[in-house]
Amino acid sequence: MAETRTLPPRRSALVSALKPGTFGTLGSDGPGSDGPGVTLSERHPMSVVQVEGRIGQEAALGDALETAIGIHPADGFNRVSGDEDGPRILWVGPCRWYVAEPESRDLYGALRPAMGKFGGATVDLSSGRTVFRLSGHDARRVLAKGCSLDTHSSTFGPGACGQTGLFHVSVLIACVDEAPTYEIYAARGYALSLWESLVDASMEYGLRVD
Amino acid sequence: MSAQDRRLPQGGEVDRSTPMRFRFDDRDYQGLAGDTLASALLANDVRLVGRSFKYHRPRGIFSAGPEEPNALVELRTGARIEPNTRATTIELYDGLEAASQHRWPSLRWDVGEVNNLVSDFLPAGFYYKTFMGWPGWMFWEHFIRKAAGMGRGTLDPDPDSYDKMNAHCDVLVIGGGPAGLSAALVAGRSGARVILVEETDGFGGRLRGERETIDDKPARHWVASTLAELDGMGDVTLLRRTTAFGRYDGNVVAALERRADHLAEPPEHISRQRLWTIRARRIVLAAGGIERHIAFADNDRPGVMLAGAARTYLNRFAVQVGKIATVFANNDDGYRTALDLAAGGVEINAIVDPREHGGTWRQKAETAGIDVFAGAVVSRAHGRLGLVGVDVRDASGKNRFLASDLLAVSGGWNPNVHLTCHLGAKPVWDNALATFLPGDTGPDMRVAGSARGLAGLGTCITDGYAQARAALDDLGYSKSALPDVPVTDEPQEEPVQALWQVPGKGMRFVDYQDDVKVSDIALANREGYQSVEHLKRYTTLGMGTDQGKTANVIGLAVLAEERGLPIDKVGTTTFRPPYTPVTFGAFVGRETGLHYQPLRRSAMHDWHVANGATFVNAGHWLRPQYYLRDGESDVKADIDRAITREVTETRGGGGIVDVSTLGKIDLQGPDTAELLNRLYINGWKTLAVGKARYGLMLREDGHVWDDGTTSRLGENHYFMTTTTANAGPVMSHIEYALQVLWPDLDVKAVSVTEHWAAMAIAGPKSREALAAVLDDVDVSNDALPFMGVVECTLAGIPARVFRISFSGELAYEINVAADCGEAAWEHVMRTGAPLGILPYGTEAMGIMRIEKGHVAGPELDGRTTPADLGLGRMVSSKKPFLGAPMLTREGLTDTDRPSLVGLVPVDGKSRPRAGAVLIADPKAVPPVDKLGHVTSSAYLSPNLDHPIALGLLEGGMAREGETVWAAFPLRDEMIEVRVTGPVFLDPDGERMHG
Amino acid sequence: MSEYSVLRLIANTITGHANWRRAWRDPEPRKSYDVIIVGGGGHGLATAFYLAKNHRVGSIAVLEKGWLGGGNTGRNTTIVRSNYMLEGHAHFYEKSLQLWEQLSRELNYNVMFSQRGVLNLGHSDAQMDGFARRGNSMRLNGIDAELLDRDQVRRRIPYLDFSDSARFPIYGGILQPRGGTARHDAVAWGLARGADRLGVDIIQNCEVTGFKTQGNQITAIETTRGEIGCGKVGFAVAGNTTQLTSKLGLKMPIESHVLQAFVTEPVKPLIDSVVTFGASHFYISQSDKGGLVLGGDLDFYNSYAQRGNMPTIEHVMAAGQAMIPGLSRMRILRHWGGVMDMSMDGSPIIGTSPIDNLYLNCGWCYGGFKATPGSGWVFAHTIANGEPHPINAKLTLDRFERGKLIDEGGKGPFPGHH
Amino acid sequence: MIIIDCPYCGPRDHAEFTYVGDAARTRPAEDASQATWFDYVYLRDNPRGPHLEYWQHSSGCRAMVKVLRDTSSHRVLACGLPADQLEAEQLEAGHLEAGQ
Ligand SMILES: Cc1cc2nc3c(=O)[nH]c(=O)nc-3n(C[C@H](O)[C@H](O)[C@H](O)COP(=O)(O)OP(=O)(O)OC[C@H]3O[C@@H](n4cnc5c(N)ncnc54)[C@H](O)[C@@H]3O)c2cc1C
Ligand SMILES: NC(=O)c1ccc[n+]([C@@H]2O[C@H](COP(=O)([O-])OP(=O)(O)OC[C@H]3O[C@@H](n4cnc5c(N)ncnc54)[C@H](O)[C@@H]3O)[C@@H](O)[C@H]2O)c1
Ligand SMILES: Cc1cc2nc3c(=O)[nH]c(=O)nc-3n(C[C@H](O)[C@H](O)[C@H](O)COP(=O)(O)O)c2cc1C
Ligand SMILES: [Zn+2]
Repeated sequence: MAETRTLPPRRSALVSALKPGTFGTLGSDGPGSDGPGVTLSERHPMSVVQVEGRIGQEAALGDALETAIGIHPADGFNRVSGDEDGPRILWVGPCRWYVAEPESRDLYGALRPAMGKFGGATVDLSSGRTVFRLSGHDARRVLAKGCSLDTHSSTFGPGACGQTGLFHVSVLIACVDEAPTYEIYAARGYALSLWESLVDASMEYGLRVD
Repeated sequence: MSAQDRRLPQGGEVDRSTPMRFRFDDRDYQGLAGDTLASALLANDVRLVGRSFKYHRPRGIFSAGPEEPNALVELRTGARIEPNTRATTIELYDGLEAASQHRWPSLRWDVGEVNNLVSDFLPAGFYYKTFMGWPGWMFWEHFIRKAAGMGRGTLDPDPDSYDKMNAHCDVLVIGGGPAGLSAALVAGRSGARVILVEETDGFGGRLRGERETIDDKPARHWVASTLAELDGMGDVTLLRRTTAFGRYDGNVVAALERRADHLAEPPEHISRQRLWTIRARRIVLAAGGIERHIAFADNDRPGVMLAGAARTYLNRFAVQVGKIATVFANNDDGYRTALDLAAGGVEINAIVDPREHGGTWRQKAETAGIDVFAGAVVSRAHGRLGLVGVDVRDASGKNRFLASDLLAVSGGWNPNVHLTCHLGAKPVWDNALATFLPGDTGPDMRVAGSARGLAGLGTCITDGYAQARAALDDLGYSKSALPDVPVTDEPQEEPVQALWQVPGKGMRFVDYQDDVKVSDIALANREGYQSVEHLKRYTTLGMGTDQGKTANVIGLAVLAEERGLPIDKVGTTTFRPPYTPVTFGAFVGRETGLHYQPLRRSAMHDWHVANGATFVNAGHWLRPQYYLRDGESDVKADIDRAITREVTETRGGGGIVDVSTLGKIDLQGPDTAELLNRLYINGWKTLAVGKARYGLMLREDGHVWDDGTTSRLGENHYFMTTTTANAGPVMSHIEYALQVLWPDLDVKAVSVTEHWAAMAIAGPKSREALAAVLDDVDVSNDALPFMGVVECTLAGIPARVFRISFSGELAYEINVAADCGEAAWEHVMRTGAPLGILPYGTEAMGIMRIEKGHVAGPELDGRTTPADLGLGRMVSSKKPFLGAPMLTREGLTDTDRPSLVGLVPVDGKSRPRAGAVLIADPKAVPPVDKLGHVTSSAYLSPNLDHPIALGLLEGGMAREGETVWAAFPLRDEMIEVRVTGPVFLDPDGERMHG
Repeated sequence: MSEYSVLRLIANTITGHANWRRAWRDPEPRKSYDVIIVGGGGHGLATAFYLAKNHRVGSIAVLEKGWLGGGNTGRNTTIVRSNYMLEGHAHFYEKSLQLWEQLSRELNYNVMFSQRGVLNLGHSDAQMDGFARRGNSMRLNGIDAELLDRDQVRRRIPYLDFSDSARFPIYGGILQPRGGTARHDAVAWGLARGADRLGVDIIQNCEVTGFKTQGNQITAIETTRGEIGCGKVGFAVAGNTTQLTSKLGLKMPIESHVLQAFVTEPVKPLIDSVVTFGASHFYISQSDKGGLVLGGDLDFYNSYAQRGNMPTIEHVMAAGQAMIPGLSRMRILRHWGGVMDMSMDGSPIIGTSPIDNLYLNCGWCYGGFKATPGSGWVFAHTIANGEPHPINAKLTLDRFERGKLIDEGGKGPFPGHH
Repeated sequence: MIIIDCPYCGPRDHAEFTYVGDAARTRPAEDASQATWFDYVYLRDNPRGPHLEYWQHSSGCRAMVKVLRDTSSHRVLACGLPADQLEAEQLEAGHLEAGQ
């Protein structure tokens, strides 16, 4: 369907900082545990495309997405559909979604014609967002150090997403699983700064960087 | 090391198996785990610990909690020094070092005590009446500042770290005493999300200092079992050493957790303190009460102590704070102290009680063999460095002396209403209880236990249950059975009888810390400082580090007496956060140093670092300012050489600059051209696909706001750029326009600043370079004319190329996805190397745009109009646009408004600096008429070989050829400059268009 | 006489301070006054004082709804300076500074005016250029100013962040040596006492609740203590200005915003001048009592609540620590807020109004404390003469309509941004 | 912290929002008189009490949220979208006194 183009190699915003290994105080989970409380990694390269229609066009837009990539946006605001490895659709605003997936094709090229049909806008933000993956039983605490979103499992379980500030950087956070695991979308220019803050906030719980 | 003479052999919460060494002033002592510095000092019979603020009166330990006004010490040393720290809240750790403060040369021999001798000359506010004449206030101030202050702080960098935590809960319980614990229990059992914060290191509240029983067992068993149950609940968070210090809007409570203050140093990776921001649906405040004292003569002698504190030292810390004690109380709680002290082996002289009554407690005391002097008062304390005795005046007015080394005072209890007032509620006076009770706290906060004036353990526990239950009802949690009401042993209490002061000669202190006496309050009243707020500010009542926790109510009661008004007519001063002082560090958390604000880096940042760039801040961004080469260093000569090189080589051949920081907005939709038409002063309906146009935007008030280019990429697809500084504001304004002003416009706006890395190639060889860089694109002047736009690829990377120019050169801006930015940049550098393409920074860019007369930040200063900037002809008269209506006001169209000109030094070499003021007469004396100012200046235009500048000048271009003076008196510079056109280079744009 | 001096202090010591007189009387309001000033803050009191001292206008009253100085006068960070660039108000602020220099003696009340210098830090070349323009303009106006480079700043204040980890490095600063601080409460009290001694009735707990008008004149003022007839009326109620003007049908170019301030526990002298951060709003000085007094930016929303919120508090502290890392262990003792009368160009309005006998003094934003004596001086002149003095001639209400703005910050009609 | 109930995202800290200002004003027609424009650009009611204002959920969904907030207590009385008539609804529900 979509024209296939060879995708140019991409460089992560974190190359200078991302060093796999374990850091900080391991075993903070109490006696008997010697593992890290959180793991942190970057999902790269990711395709992130924003699609937007006019308010009222939600249904048409949803159908178009379904046709184009096989999934439909979840009902309601601040929800995610799809899964971590395939395409997923994250609500980011009124009649506005991110479509994201690990890069494997020209997602932007695939979505544009579908949106064009009813005057929706498609904007490639793949390079504009760095996507972090934060997981582990202390992941909520790490987030809580820098953000005011209520990530309690009762209100922010798998399938939920929300936009907020994290260490003073605007982010989109999505809950992926019950570990809990979170995917965090942040502006690329701030990625390194945010990475450093997340690492710093994780040290007391023990951190594994993948 | 001295023995702990005053420590009892058993009892208390202290751990006798874990001794701890500590040092106070120059002596070493030993205390026990579980001690506070205060209890450890008292255990070692140290009574003198501090000096008062104004008169340097010797002071001892007065309380056992955060209300302490006297026992303030400098804790720790060096960069960790903490002045004004209450000995009563410092948990003892092994190796602790503390020193007394605000005294010289030593605590016992303090020269400052002369102030005590001349205290009659130094009543409240004496300084307002003196120090006005010769040699002037600045002279006296020097000494007064030194004499004031309390401890010594440091401005050395702090070795410790801090952090923050955000939290949400259904019920926040503040205070872990009986009321708080029982509230948390009920809330926790209901399944609600609960946070319980307790200021001290353990739960139990007053119970930690009492001998009371619950269900016939020591109360600590009840505390332990309640805690165990709470601990096991998943959604209950227990925070010890955590003070809720402020209540803010939205039912948000800020709390300070002291994670490592009880240790010599924080463990690795652990913050010293943590700021909690807790968003609670409901708050139960169970903060207990604070005892108050009574103002009688010399009531500040070390050894005069709050009755409840004396009991706490005995019961919790197993310390006898005196051998022979007198108790002075106007309420029954004092009897409890007398009985406990007696049971703890302290000899009790008597209970001095102004009341005449015979209640249960009196009987209990008398049964225990304690004398009760009813209708009597303590009228004076004796002993300079430590109490030796007190004068007791009986009902008939007769005085007698009672030798005592401890006077336990209780003037009643004040509910700890602090947090009920932060949102503006005033506490309410209760005559029967002789105290202030919480006022209207709104539906989101409930107050439980003694914090709302309830007395009695059982009552406080059941009130905890009830308040929690009511909060849960509000939140819709289903009813569940309340826990059983435990059995307590509580004799009937007789009412308190208000007693604020005992008449008598001598200093009768109301506020110990700030040395405010009854006589100061009387004086303030006499002089007309009668509002309670004036009283506070004139006498400094309640303005010390304790914020008058023990003093304020007495102070305003005394004022009420002086004024002959009921207390509620006098009112309280305002309770303000924080409840107890909070460090800067905690408010800041990890936002220190380079993380003060997040850093924003372009996709080519690492390349710039590797290639000698020096960076400059542009908002959050870091931009390369210039590039130094091997052998060059950050000295002015090398920097100038680098900048000159970058300009010369760009104009001579070609240069490349990172412009990723410009704001970029993707606009799509059929009404985009209409939107642009309304935003910009110039017209947009005729812009063809594949073309760019320069636009100028005004604020609604008609002044220039922002400029940039917008390109038309497709039929309904546009791409706008903004200045770096206005990227955010312009985006927000567009969103405002689309959502609020013109919701019917079909435009979707997305900020794509972060997605696109942007670089500009400029210079005569830029076309050649571009041709080499791009994959098979015709970049000839015909195919890609000035202001043309083309989408193409570069080494396989999709790119957008815009032929626009800020430098005035033939120039192109290339945008690629940021993840490919560095690859594209390197590709340009590699491919362009044979053509001499070199990187340049913001300094060179600045010089080139000045040479070209392009306006930027210094000209777009929020006060200029398009006409001022020589852009008046851009203003469309055919359409409305943002700012048009206000642009025609007389002030914006005056002919004498300064407008843009070029300026060159008449001598060809002096540099008119930015910020110089333009004047006509170099000899004029102030005040000098000003004609304008130099906005931007290039120390040297490498192309013209002399300095050039832009300026805003009255008369503007009408003065072309005239000379004026660029005055820079800050550096004694006066430079004659000739007025020229603002475009110094290539005025016809042959380079750009070529 | 109740003249204050060391000698009198000593004399009163002998009598146990029993003979000090009231600093100001507590009169019952009369039926009417020739001039009524609404607002017993520094500006209202200074206006009354200078009216009585410099002009013959008959009877004068100051009406204060609460306690004297309880508004912004009593809750500001007390910075006094005259480092302004634009002609429209530079001379006015300088006049005010000159009055400060003699105020204690003029009032026979020590207002503790301490000329310890005000230093603004710059963190970029552009900011330093802006400072240069301001400083040069000041010097050309005959006002003191010095431009300092990084090393000069460092020598004066070594504990600022000169390290490599400074997020916004210090490039230099601009210093006004004659700037400083004053004891805010004393200013209100000294002016009140001074005015009272010249016969002004200062009436506290007297809130103005409405007006009686006839034609284009206010004939009487309704207050919580009854109706009071008036000749001329001057408003000096800071953040409450629109509360009064709206009762007269006047809409104003003003929004009320909250600004917070903070004081730390008292410590021995640490900080000897006033220092402001240039990368964000932050300013600090040390009070004579020893507390560090500091503040920052607005909370950025309309408010009459006299208190602010956490995010701003955290920003202020972070800016403070970015400027002086060693503040970390100092403890905040108390924080509070004030209601700022934010005008649409960031500059005050002192002058006549569309109502014949009403005069306006407002729009001080967060810089009106320094203006206190100057404001009173020119406002008194304006009221007495029915027209402004040359140094406040441009601070008119109609300047917005005419586009003759005095926008020192170039922020435009966004009052919260000034 | 003022808690603003974003119609899309729910209750959030005001720190996530940018204050835009008075929402009671309506932008005049382009050809309105100078006086009307002046009023719009410069003059404010600045009430003490309920105030209609815009806050953009700038760290969130970027919606312009219309908020009715009491400027003397900071209490948020109602939140909605630009087209919502918050004041009218509040009046109807009896939360506001007429004439405020
Ligand atoms: C936190 C903060 C920091 C500041 N820092 C500085 C600084 O460092 N330097 C500086 O120069 N300026 C500063 N300012 C600004 C400065 O405090 C004010 O501009 C100045 O004090 C205003 O004085 P005023 O007399 O006009 O107003 P106020 O002192 O507010 O007096 C107005 C009086 O009017 C009374 N009033 C109101 N309505 C009525 C009514 N209806 N009837 C009767 N009386 C009424 C009020 O009760 C009040 O007492 C700061 C302000 C704040 C809040
Ligand atoms: N107030 C009185 O009149 C009085 C007098 C003597 C004894 N008592 C007894 O004291 C008990 C009162 O029980 P209660 O639970 O109401 O009070 P409490 O005093 O026992 O407990 C209050 C607790 O709140 C904590 N606290 C106070 N402010 C705090 C803050 N801002 N943040 C965090 N923690 C804070 C204190 O550290 C304390 O542990 C009863 O047993 C009563 O008989 C009361
Ligand atoms: C310059 C200055 C210094 C202050 N110093 C202190 C102080 O040392 N102790 C104190 O408790 N409050 C101090 N305050 C704050 C006042 O107690 C009070 O909070 C402020 O005047 C606002 O009034 P309010 O809190 O009663 O509304 C100071 C205020 C100012 C303006
Ligand atoms: Zn939202």
